[in-house]
Amino acid sequence: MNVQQSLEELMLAYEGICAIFITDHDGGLILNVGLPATLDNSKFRQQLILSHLTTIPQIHKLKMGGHKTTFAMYESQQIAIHSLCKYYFIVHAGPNANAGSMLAMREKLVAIANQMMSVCPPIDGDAMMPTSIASAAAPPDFFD
Amino acid sequence: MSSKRKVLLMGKSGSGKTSMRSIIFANYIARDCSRLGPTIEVEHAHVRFLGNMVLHLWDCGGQESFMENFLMSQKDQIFKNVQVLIYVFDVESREFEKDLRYYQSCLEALLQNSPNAQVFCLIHKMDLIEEDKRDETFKKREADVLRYSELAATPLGERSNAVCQCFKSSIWDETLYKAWSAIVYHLVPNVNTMEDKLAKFGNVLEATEVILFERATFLVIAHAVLSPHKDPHRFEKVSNIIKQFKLSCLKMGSKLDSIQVRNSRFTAFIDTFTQNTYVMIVVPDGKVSAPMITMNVKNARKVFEAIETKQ
Amino acid sequence: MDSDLDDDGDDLRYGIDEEYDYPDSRPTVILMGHKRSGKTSIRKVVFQKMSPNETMFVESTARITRDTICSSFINFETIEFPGQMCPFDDSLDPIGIFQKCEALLFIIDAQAELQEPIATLVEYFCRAYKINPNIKFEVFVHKADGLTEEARVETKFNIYHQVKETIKDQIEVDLQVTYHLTSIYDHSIFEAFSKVVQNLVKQLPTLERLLDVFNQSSKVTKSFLFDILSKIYIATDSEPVEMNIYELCCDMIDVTLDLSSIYGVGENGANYDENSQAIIRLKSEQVMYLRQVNKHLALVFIMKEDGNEKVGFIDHNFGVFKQGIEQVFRVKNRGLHF
Amino acid sequence: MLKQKALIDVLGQVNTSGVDGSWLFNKDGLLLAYVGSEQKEVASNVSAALLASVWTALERRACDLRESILVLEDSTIAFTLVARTMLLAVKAHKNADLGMVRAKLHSLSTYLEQPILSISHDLI
Repeated sequence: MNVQQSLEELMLAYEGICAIFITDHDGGLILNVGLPATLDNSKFRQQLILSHLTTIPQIHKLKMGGHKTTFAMYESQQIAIHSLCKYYFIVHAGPNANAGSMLAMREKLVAIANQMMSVCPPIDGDAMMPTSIASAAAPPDFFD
Repeated sequence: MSSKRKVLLMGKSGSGKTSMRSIIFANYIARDCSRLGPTIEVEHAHVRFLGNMVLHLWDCGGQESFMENFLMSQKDQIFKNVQVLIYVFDVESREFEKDLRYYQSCLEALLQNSPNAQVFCLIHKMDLIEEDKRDETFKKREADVLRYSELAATPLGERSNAVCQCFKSSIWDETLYKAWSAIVYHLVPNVNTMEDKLAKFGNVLEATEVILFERATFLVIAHAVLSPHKDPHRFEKVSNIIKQFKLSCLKMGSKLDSIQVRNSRFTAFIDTFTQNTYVMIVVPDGKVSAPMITMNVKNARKVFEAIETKQ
Repeated sequence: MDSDLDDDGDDLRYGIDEEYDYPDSRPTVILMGHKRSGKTSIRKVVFQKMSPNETMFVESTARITRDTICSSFINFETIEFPGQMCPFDDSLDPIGIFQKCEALLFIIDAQAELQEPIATLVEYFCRAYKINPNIKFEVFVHKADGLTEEARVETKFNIYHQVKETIKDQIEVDLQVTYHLTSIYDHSIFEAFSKVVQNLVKQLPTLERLLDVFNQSSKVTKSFLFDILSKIYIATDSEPVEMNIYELCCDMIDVTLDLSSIYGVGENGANYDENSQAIIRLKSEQVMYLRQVNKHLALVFIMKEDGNEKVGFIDHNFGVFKQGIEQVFRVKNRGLHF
Repeated sequence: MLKQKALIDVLGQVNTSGVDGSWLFNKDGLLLAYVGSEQKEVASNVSAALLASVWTALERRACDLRESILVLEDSTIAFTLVARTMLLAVKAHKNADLGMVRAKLHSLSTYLEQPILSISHDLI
């Protein structure tokens, strides 16, 4: 199963999706498909990933379980970021794409994520962001 | 146009007139008052109150020589168009009889020149009396004062007893604030409109009470009680508590903006309100949302600014 | 932090142990001084919330008064010897008393004649030192409010000098004595007592570290861990203490407790409970917070207000700090002797 | 004026069939009201502050952010703007129907739009 190709098929299968890109947990780009109308410059993509990375520790402090998907609907576009294994799958779509299907896409990406894990596991160590930045004033570790 | 209110502050020398005035109006603390010397003749103090009202305080020296000519040569100059007379008695004075006689002559002079002036008597320096004897002593002194004021008032016939109210007071506790709040309460214009607006405001907030303090002196000028409370002296206690804190902030070179205190049973908000007032809101719930209350206070501010300026 | 210990519910024993646990190990602070030097007034103002001007009515102590202070975090016992009584005469079992003594406070009336009290002070310190060398010796140069600024410093220096010399002659020991200028009319008495008590709290370094970590996490400029009853701070962060900040924090505790006792008294008459808190905003862009840590302690801290600081995050960080404090004292209570 | 009790009643109405919490807070995380199951570990004003910082982070990219959904292992949160300055969030079980959750969010936010707008100049 060729990851690039199955991503493209998936992208074309849904109306309004203009790009999907995959990064590791530190935001390093691994692969991307599609000609993103606004994604051509990396500055936008970098900012999006950075914003997303800053939300992860806050989300973990909510203590409602690990992060699965963040969906953001802007005036002119929609973004869905799926956490799967050690990757972030970032789906970029126009305003006409269906939010529900962008969220449901997660199931379809699981196969691709597992495939990638076997082919080229990310090199950034266990790549797990610290579940939460050592919460402030945590009791010093020498307590039992 | 600022409305002027002439307030006479009289009483035997050393009875504490200037000390109490300095504490209420000039941010003195009780301990510094020992340094205040006797007042010579009359000391005038113009105190801005509630923004556009000016209290013209005549702090009259209590030494006999001054009292004599207040009652003789300067009689009409002193006692003409007076709104309020505050007469201060030193509870421990050796010649209480003499003080009462002076008081009677002052009252007579006042009633001739400003017949509808309001009269308040303060039995002051109560802290020098043993705790358990204070009520008894105060009752005795109060009876004397009322008797003598009747002597002064009856010949003139209009007001059987000129004295509006007698208070016990000490600069060392909150009783001073109770006395002065009552005095000032009569001077506040349209206080009734303010009080029913406060009641409506309290309703929206589901508060048990809403209190309005004058910003500089922290005297209570209006309040709305939406559900009863067992301690009748709580208003002056709050005045005293916050005034002390305001002073320690001043000492630190900063000014108090707002206070919020809560525990599981209540939440109290004290916030700057209109230009000349602070407001205190007490809600019987420890979990009430602060931003909600602050937002409603901001909203109400406009309404009360209007009442205050509408003289 | 699962508590596998058999906690007795909310009544976690904090601080140094309660009476019934280690009856004799209660640390003792001994107050001494000549007649009318102000010993009783100090005890009443600091521990019984008496207001300074009421101390006029306090009669002088006739006999030895033992006062157990257990309603505050500082569970200790003060023993006050009347001015004219010598604490070392055998009928009073001086060995027993001074063996247990943690801190010995000698109160000198700065406005009165000094020679005699200094002589007594030296004699008592030397005898106490012989019984128990690790007593902490403290001198309160008291009623300092009546002196001018230079007179205060001068008096303190004279006393320091004379005591140092005479002790050296008597027992050839360079006794470590700390001096405090105190008055019950301002916060100096609370500040001095805070220093005395901090020497009794063995977990001080850990508490300081917790406070420093908390300060960094929430951009706090100064924080104190207060015993709310006596307004003594048992720990503060590693920043220097500015007296006016300390005083404002004490006044904040007063405001919080006074308002709570008017509007928020529970059936059991308690005005301070686990949800007690206060926020005071000053026009100089500063915000003061008070948060309950346990039934005796409160954290009082000041921060610069840069726009709307995240109240939620302060709550979060305070929650973590509070767990840290509970651990500090739980570790202590698990059988480790004080 | 906004009555706290009225706001709490309104917020409470969405807490049915799978939805078990709703917050109203401003972008700085200052919580106006929370109605729902008391989260034992994280107090509602803390979660409000966290959600506010997630929103502002996502918004930084392009400030025309309308709505966001966080799908987490144990629950799902949908939140949106109300009257440009306030944020409304609802929490639902992980297997609650997402369409229904979003529908509730939208109806609640349109309902609150007017009252919040009328006092928004006083908002903190």
